[in-house]
Amino acid sequence: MGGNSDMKLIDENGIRIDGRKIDEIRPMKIEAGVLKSADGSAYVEIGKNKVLAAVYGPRECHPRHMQNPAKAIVQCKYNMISFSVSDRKRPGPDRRSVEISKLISEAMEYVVFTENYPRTSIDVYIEVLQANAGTRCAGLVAASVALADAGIPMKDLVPAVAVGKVNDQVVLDLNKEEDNYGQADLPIAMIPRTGEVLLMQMDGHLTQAEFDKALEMGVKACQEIYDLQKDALRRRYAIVNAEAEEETREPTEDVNEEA
Amino acid sequence: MGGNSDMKLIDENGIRIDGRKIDEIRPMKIEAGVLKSADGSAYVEIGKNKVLAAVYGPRECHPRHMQNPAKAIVQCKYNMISFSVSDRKRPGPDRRSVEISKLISEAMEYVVFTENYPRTSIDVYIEVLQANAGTRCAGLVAASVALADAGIPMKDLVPAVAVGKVNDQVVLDLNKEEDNYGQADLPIAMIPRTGEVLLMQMDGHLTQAEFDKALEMGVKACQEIYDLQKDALRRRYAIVNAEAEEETREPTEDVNEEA
Amino acid sequence: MGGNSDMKLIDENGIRIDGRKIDEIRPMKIEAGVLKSADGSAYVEIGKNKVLAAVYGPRECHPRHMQNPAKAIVQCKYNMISFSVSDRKRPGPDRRSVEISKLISEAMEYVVFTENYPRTSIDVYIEVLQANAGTRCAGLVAASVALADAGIPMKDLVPAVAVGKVNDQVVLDLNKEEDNYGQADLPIAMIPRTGEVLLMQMDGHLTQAEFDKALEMGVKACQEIYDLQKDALRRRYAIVNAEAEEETREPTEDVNEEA
Amino acid sequence: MARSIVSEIKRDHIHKLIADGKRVDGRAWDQVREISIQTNVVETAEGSSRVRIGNTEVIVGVKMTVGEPFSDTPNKGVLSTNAELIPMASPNFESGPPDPESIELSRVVDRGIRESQMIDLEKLCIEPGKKVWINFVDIYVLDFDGNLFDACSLGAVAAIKSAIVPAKANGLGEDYPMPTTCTPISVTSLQIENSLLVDPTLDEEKVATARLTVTTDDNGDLRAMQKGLSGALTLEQVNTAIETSRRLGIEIRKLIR
Amino acid sequence: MARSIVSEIKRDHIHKLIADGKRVDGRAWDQVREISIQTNVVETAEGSSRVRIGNTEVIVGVKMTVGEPFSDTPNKGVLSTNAELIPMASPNFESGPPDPESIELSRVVDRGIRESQMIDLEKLCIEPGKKVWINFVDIYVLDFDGNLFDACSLGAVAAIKSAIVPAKANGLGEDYPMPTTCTPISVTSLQIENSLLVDPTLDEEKVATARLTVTTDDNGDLRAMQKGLSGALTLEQVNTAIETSRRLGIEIRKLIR
Amino acid sequence: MARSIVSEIKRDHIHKLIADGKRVDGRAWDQVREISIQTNVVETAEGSSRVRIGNTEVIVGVKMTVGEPFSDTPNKGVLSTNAELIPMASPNFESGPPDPESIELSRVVDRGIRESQMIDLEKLCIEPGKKVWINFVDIYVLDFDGNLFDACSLGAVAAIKSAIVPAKANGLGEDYPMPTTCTPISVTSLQIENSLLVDPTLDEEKVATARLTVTTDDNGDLRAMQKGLSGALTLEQVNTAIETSRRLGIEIRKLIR
Repeated sequence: MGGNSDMKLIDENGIRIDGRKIDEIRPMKIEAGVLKSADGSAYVEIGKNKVLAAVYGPRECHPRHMQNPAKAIVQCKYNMISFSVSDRKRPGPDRRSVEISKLISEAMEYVVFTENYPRTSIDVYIEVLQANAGTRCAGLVAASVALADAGIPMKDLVPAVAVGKVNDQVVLDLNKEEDNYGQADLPIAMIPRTGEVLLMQMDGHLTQAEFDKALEMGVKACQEIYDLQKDALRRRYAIVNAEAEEETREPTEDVNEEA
Repeated sequence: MGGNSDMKLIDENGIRIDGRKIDEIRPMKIEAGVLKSADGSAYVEIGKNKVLAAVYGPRECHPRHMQNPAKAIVQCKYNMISFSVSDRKRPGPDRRSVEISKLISEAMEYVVFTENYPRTSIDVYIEVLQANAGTRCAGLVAASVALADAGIPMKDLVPAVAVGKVNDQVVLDLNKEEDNYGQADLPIAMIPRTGEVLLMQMDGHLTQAEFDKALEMGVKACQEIYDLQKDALRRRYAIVNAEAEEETREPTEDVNEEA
Repeated sequence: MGGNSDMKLIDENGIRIDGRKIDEIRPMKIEAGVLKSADGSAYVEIGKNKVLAAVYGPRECHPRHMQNPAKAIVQCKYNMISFSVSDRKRPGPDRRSVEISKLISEAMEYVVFTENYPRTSIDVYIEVLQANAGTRCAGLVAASVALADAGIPMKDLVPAVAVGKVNDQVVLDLNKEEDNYGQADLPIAMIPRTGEVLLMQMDGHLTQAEFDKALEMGVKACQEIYDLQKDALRRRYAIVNAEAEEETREPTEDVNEEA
Repeated sequence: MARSIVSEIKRDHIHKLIADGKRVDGRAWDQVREISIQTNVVETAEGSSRVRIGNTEVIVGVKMTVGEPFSDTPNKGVLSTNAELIPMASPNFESGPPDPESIELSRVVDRGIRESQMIDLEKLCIEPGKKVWINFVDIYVLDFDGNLFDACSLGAVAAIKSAIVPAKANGLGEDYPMPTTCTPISVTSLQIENSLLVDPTLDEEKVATARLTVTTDDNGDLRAMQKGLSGALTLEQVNTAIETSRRLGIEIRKLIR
Repeated sequence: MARSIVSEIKRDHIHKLIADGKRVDGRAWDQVREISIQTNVVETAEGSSRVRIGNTEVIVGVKMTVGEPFSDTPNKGVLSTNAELIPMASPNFESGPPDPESIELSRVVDRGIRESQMIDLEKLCIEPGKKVWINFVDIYVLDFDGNLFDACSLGAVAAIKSAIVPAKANGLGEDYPMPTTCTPISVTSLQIENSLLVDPTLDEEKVATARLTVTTDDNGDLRAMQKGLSGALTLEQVNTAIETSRRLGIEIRKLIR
Repeated sequence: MARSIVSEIKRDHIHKLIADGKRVDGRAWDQVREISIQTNVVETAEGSSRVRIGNTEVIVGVKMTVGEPFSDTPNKGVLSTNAELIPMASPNFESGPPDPESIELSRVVDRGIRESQMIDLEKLCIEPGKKVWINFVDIYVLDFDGNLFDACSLGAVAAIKSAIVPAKANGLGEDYPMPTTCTPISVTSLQIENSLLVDPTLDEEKVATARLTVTTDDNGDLRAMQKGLSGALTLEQVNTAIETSRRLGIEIRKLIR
């Protein structure tokens, strides 16, 4: 948080620099099943963020000593590709992405029925192709859709969004300028069915009243995002079913290893 | 060794800049059993040096291929914490500490009855909290007290001290200024009972006569340090016994895993 | 390829700066069996290049997961020592040497009868002591002689040479200046008995006609180099036989572990 | 094997106590272990502290050097916070590059200091765009019995408050105390089953389902938060954790001179 | 075990088809899969592309910064090409430092661009010996079904051709398109038994014995070649691969705007 | 298994011989193997040597570049010594970052050169505080049959003495020989049971209990020492090792031109 509140980011009518209202999320697009090699995948755009997620597994867990005899482990790797940000990022994990990967892994571990797949690993790879504030939330949104696309049983999908404070006002889903010059950032991820919090971080400066308002806004937005996630999966199933039918009609001579 | 003998480090009365005589060690404080998690530990101050040592083991040796079916291996890791020196040291091992760790490991391996614990590892961690010349010797002193505190059978404790040459005179236990501007440095570690040499390094410039004198001084000082090591252990046993008695009287309801 | 053809590297009589003709290789020296510890070794000089190769194996393959139950794997490591080039090279592999190591390994794997030694590794270490263009070819030449010296059954030796384009002319076996200021470089390695290509790389600019001419020159030169390789092995066998005879006469009392 | 059976027993024991509203060491759910804070423990650092919370012990040093500012904050000093989980502190810590646990720890401690604007970084600018003070806050865990987030934060805050800017040695006038604005305090609540408790021991952490660290400033405002582990928290638990952090923060803040 | 039996069957199947002059997906030996090229897919890059060849997909970005030239080419911009085989793209790719496969791939793609002098590096000199444009061409493989050499080269070439030099943001006048001179195209031929075929799928690569990548320029001249794998190629096969690359290169070059 | 039985037999054999005052290769306890020293073996280095002691062989190069001095020695050139135990030299050496053995070796060789002030580093100052000669002494072990400390030291000393400062190529006047002051020689004594012997072979090193390397200068004064391995030395053994090093040092020093 720059904490610099001199820059005017909200006008007198409560409209933000990208034309949104205080409590409005950016345009969002979710697509499931976008990659062929992965067991499940999803592509998410939230404003100018573009994020891909791919799932492999359940599969044998390497290295062995990380295996859990009672359940699967969920390993998420969040990564920004080198040209996704203004200044080229050197390839490979930095400390920020290690922390985010840990938090996303923990959140996903909660929703996956890991007891179904002892000793295995479920690996989720999140690649940020273009970043514009809110990529960890976009990554969470993509990850749970990709897990569902991979057919892995889950308690629920995981919507996520960041709320923040800009020009002394609580606003929903910060864009890059708001993130850079804002006063607080509060990313949250929810379990929609129970209203529980799965991820919560905060930095900046919030009074209790501001926090209460932010949390309320975030909870509501998560429901919206949850609907978009379900839509994406419905569209995906429709396509898969259509393809399956077609395949039944015209069998190919392909020898399929994974079949 | 700077080799710069222009700087006057010993006055006409044979008194050094910190007030010591030629053959006098710095004030020394040794305390055993200072950490709770470690199996044994020791804290040593020698002049302005502050050093902690912790022992874990005998315990399973990782990685496996390092196991010795006939005896325990002793692995000492000497490390300077980042703010223990004037210029911040980047965390992690440098070449100097790798060499010192190797030499301390070899010395400790000699005194531990390693045949008693085949296939195990005895791990000694030495952390220099504040450095002022002579930290490898302080580390050795702390390591052998920590090993004894861990209840590991040993041939003997290992006192150690550096002798050096400053302003063309042989002097005992160099401090930082003497080390920086001195002409020779000769750290030694001894087996007090047999008078054998367990560690010996030298750099700088010594004639045979100077070396003989230095070795004599060092051997004598090691006996002094040896007494302080034994004292520390005696005090420690007194406390342990007192605690043990007390525990017999008031049992706690704590379920103790390691018990 | 610098691509800078302004510098005159061939005179009006078709003579190059080191006195060679267009289709002439640099003076070459090959010696087999130059190291004691290695199972096989070779030393090669080509012009100002000096290259050593050592072979260890067939021996147990580490790490285990790289073992092939059907055959040996051949692992070549090409390395330039730090002072082999004008600007000191930091020790350790760079991307260039990783690529060259891969290509040499692939080439050697083809000629070794790897099925004879399942689960093992045959390790070839190539150290460039002095570099002057053409070191990958010199390394290949040395590697196959060292493999033969180690007594490892092979389909054939592997001669190699680079052809290039300098001052718009196709020339054989570029030296350093020609490499720096030339227009194309085409290193090739052959199987002499079948005329097949085992290594081929190219960079720069060649028309089809130039390529055809270059390939023809390279194939011819490989035969020359092949003869030198065989010579070196013949000389080596003569020495080995002489030594063996001598040993039969005067047995030493040495207890020989590897015997 | 034997060990994991003991672990099972211990786990059940802790769960049973918690269900009865009790803790293994007899503390109340919102009671912090004994805290000891020593400062100026290492002469070679500009500021330093040694902090114990129960049997957890950390040593923290602040080193300051003159360097270049980041290009996007030309008139501010630089802060770098690093926590090392050295093998001395626990049989389960290993040497080597930082693992995700120590990276998360470093970053959470860093955020508490950075986002509370505890250090007045603008006062650590020497020449805008060219020369500023670089602060390295290095934390070493010496003895590990749970609650590293709070122990490390407390150690860092105490070390920073004790630091003297080494202006003289750098030819920049007289030395002066580190310019600070407030005293951020982090308090971590742990979820075990459906209960919350503060300042967990290592044994309690082993059976925890979720964790929420809340850092407040002198006004009781929120400055940083971090939820961890793979459990879910109810909104009520989040609010309890915040309220507890604010309340205990007032007491803990008094311990720092 | 089960898997390797299936592999054996698949291998035999491919071999049998090849012997009959056929391929698994019905293509002719010199027929390339469907190619799709999108450019300007990432706003944060100076140039970018997303390229699919069959089920193989890559994304490429070009980032440009102002920096120092190499001392031996004081009047030329700098090119750095890097390909990442990220685990998203295949169950067999792993995180971590680049392995020999990805290093070879990066270097072969780099040579195609560098040796064809596709980028007019002299036009990317700002102040000789002091300031030049540094070009980072970063390639990420997103979905892997064979023929990375050609997919990555094509992606890199398309991204470079779409790049706009960010002069304005660097205070160096108006933005202008990346100065390029030609469009190098690489075509890879694979040897399976004694046959050659182009644009191999992953399954075909698994049974291959040798590989030859040939990069030609707009004139059909050779700019870079790379033979790989441990098989041997006859001189005739080398010539066929070159001829095929030149011929298909003309068609593929048309797809790039 | 078979191998370790052979090792046992060999160990016993060596021990038995030593007990009788004999060595496997028939040398006296204070007899060094045949030494061969070649210099100027690599043109691309400023100085170089190839040294054999028995079947142990090393190659050493000295590279010199112009760079900045360390801030605490502004008027002195810089020395950096590095020994690489490359896998070419022994079935037991592995590729990778330096292990403790090679680090100790590098540092002991370095100390012999540095502490004897063999190189007159003040004469390698070009412009105090700004420009000095940086010396990289790089040692590669090519063939390993024991006694690397002495072989590497000897190689380094020979290479340094053969070096020509490349002043001309750096625009600093005429080339001139490396300024040196003396010829430090290290001699290593090995303890096996209660005996000492010099210039050990690999087989002897395998059964050794302690090692003492002593480096003397032209006057026979001590310049560096290093005790290694986990055995203990009596004071008498220390004195014998010193006396032997001084005596043999005189002979070995004559071999270096």
